[in-house]
Amino acid sequence: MSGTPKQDFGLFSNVLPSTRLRWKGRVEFVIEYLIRFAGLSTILIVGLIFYFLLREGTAAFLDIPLRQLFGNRWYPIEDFFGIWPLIVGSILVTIGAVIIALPLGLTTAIYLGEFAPQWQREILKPLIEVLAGIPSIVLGFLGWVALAPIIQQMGAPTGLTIFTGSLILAYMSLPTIISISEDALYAVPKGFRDGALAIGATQWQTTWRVILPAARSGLVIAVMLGIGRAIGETMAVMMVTGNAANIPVLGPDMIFQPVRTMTATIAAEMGEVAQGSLHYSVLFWIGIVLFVITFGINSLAGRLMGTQAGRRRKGQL
Amino acid sequence: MSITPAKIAIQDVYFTYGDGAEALRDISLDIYEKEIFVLFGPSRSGKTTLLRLLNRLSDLFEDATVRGTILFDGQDIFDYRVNVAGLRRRISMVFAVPTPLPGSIRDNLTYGLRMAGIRNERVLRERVERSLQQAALWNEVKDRLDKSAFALSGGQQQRLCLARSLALEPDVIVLDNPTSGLDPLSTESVEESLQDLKQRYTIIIVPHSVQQGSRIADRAAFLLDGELIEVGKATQIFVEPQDQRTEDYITGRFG
Amino acid sequence: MMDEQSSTGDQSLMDDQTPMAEQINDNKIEVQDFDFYYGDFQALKSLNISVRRNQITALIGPSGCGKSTFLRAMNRMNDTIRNTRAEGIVLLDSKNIYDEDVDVTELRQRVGMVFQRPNPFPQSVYDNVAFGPRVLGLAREGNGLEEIVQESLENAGLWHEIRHRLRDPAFGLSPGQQQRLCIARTIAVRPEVILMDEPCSALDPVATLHIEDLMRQLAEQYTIVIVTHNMQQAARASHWTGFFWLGKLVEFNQTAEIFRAPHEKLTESYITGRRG
Amino acid sequence: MKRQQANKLAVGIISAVAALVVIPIMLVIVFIIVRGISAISWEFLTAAPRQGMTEGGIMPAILGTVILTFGTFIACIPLAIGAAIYLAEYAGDNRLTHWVRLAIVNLAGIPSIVYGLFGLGAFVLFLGLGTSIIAGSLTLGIMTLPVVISTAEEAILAVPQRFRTVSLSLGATRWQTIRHQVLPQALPGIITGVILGLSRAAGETAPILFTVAAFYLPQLPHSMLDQTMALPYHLYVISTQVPGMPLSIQYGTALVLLLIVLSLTLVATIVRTSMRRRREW
Repeated sequence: MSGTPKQDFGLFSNVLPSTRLRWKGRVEFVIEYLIRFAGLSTILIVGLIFYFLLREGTAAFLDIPLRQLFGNRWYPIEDFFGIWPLIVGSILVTIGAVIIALPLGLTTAIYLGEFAPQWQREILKPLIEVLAGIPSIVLGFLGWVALAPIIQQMGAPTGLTIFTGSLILAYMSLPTIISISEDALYAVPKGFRDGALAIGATQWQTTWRVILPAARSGLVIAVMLGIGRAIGETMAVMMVTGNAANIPVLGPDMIFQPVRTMTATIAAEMGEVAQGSLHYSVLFWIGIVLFVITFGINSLAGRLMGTQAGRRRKGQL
Repeated sequence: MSITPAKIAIQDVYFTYGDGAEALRDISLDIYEKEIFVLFGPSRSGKTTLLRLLNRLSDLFEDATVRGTILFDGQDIFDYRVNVAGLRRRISMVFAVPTPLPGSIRDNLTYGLRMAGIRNERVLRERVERSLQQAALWNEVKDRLDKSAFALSGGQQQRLCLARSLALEPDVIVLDNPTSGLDPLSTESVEESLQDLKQRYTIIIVPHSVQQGSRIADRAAFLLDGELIEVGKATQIFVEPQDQRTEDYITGRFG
Repeated sequence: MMDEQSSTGDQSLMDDQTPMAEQINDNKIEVQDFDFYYGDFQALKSLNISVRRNQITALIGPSGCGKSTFLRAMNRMNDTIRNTRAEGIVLLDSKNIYDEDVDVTELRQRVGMVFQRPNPFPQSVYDNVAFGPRVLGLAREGNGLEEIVQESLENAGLWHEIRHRLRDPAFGLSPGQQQRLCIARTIAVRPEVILMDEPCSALDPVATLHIEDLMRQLAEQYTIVIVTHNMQQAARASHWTGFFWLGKLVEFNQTAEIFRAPHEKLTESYITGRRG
Repeated sequence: MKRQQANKLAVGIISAVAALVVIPIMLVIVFIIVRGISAISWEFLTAAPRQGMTEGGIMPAILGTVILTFGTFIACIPLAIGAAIYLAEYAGDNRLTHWVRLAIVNLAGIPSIVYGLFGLGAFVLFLGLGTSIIAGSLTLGIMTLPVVISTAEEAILAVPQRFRTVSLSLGATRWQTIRHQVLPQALPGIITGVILGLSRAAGETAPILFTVAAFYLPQLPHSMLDQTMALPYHLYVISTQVPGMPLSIQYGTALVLLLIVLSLTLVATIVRTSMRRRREW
């Protein structure tokens, strides 16, 4: 019997002469090492971003009492660094954007995924990509020169309001919401669709009762990432929300009041502060708050995605 | 009793996927040189897994665990010193669906050789012609070797894949349901090629159906739920199987 | 007198037609010169076939021969695939289902379908079976729905196994149970025809036998068409068998006849395992 | 039949809402083109701004954006492609991979203004590069990473598994398989992702505010350590910071920016569709 292994592994050895083989093996080793490094560097970068925010922003944290830091008066010239009005501003504009974008985005995704004939899909999808491609500054510019006057004519005291910002933001987050929801709908196994149709359900019944529930988690992710996108938007918001660092008075016309968001504050004021000053470091502190908020939202969305991704990861070596 | 040493000896092999599903349990069987060995059984009985173990394509399954030994010409293929690429050139595989690589017919045939570092044009040309002739494809494609491999019909593509394996001059050819995507006529031509190839190669095949298995096999093994139920000469296993389950399957009680 | 004479005349006329009329009535589905295309590829070539009422018709043949395509043509599930085209006539109770005025959802209610892989919805067992009655408005909660669910599960031979698990997710069932659940889901809308596309190919021997028994019981009430790659299954469980080869119907006959003495060489070589 | 009508109604409403999304997009583009086209002239495109930017052209800003886009390309590509290959081909299903994915999702979600802060802290100050093209390119490059990684990974994953299996079964090593089968087939998708990422970068304002952009610099940069003007920032400046700015110049600048960005998107789409059509599998 030939059970005992022979020493001669020439049997499976490469056809290449051994020196060339060794050299080739080493090149491959280096390449694979670099690829791994590239992959892991993404973690490093997130860490570095947080580190540099902290580095410049800790002074604010150390020198200003926390209560004042989260106070409701933002008036840097007199050393009032309460960022609460800015947080409220960001939240209000974002909520407005979500209220507008959610129904529009999900419905459009449903239309694209389930109802649109092929030729419409071929027109609509690139158009939505175009929307994703329009720079935020261009939309902000349009909001500033075209949309704001219209809103003012509608009776608002100024055209630069929460509503203006929300409207622009909504359209900016639409591509995110639409494309991710559409993916989620697409990922619903064909068998569910077939099963429902084969019983005699109409297309709408199939969509509403089978496909949407099955795609639920993906749709939630879409909405979350849409929110993340909206809360971090800077230029457009800065141009159209009026930049008033006050907390709007609750009431029916609240949406027609101006606010100032966290992002806009950084963008508008960083250019005018001395490096190393307290104001400077507070602006970084706002950056930290933004980072933490978006990090939270995205990590949550990422976790939801992770549970979904298992299925998709079959295309691997 | 046969005293011929086995070409491939599978000894007490267990295979468990990363998710804990046990695909193979205690498989032991010998495959001899220059025979057509048929592995059959219902879907998910472990046939494909076993095939992929032979040339260690099973390495692709993440976190899967293998226990047991597979000896190829007496050498353990799971030894850490084994050159896996080299092993795969010796035990070459043809898949269920015709899988030409993007590129010309010639590119397909020489791919494995080029990856092995063979650049000599003359050698490559010779291998292309010889392997195409062995797969009974030479006459059909000799004038369009530089055309896309995808322009061939399904049956031709599958014979091209066979030729691509033959170009490596392997010892063993492993075929995983090679006629599943083919129409009946192409199926016949592939089956005919196999009979010729038996003269030179050891052939291990998962057939498309029990009927196909019985048409081509010298010896055969029946797998069910990852276990080896029965192995033996085709004349015996397809005609008067020893095990009731084999008989049930062959006579179509299930599957 | 005149009346009597004329009536007897009519009678005799009727007598002449009766066998014909009966035979027409006997056919639940009649397919005439049916072609089907995926893009440029013709998958079905001028099919003519009659499906008998309350009998089981099996369609066999090698894979890719068009039997599944044909099955999906009978409830127009192929409509959901882009770039396909059907030509010819499929009569369901003498009405062409490809006519303009046909309501496809109603057609699919009448002609139910069970798929190759069990495809329960990601919902509870109960909701799966209740899905059809709900969407079709056949019954409501507290007004017949529970009865329909129970009856359907009973008819699918599943009631006793899972009556205590109606609220559990359907994915928790074994594959064989899932497939019977899909059958229950199909019969809950009281179809007239049930199409089965290799319903046992993903199942183990025991579950396979279960489904075959079930088919025989269901045939008392329903007309069943089953696609199978397992010839023995066709031989065991069907009354009629059609043999497909490269998009054509080569032979169609009583199952016993096909397996005992096929008329065509091709059929014979296929069922004896020399081809395919 | 009632449910048929419900179906029709639902489809009607859904189509109407979809139109509500699409029509404003077209309006925006048409509006900018109509208002901006009159400002576009040879001089506008090739001259530097004069008279406090109220006259002349926007050439330095256009050129600045082109340079920055190119710099972004250099800064982003090696790392992005490497990471994409890692995720698609090497990463196991383990904790580490999980973290990498989480990092990428988060990179994609970090607000652009925070990238600007990071660039200021890390490149401008810590590395001492000052407000410079190189600092701006690095900032934009890192911001662009997640887009390119995700699209490139998707392109790589879209290469059918069977080609990898076949290649390995023919005795190719893992890297040979990636190099000779996977990457060539994924290339169109990767290129598309790269161009899309660059088009985003070209239109961004917030990350360059403190890292490179010059308010008014009517000359061309001399080295990678110089500041430069850039179109998006220029549009911001002339529309909000300069009183008495002629509207036509504002619209003209917006139009030029939009055209640059959208033409990149268009190129990406064309690459994708044409390569997809040529693909054999």
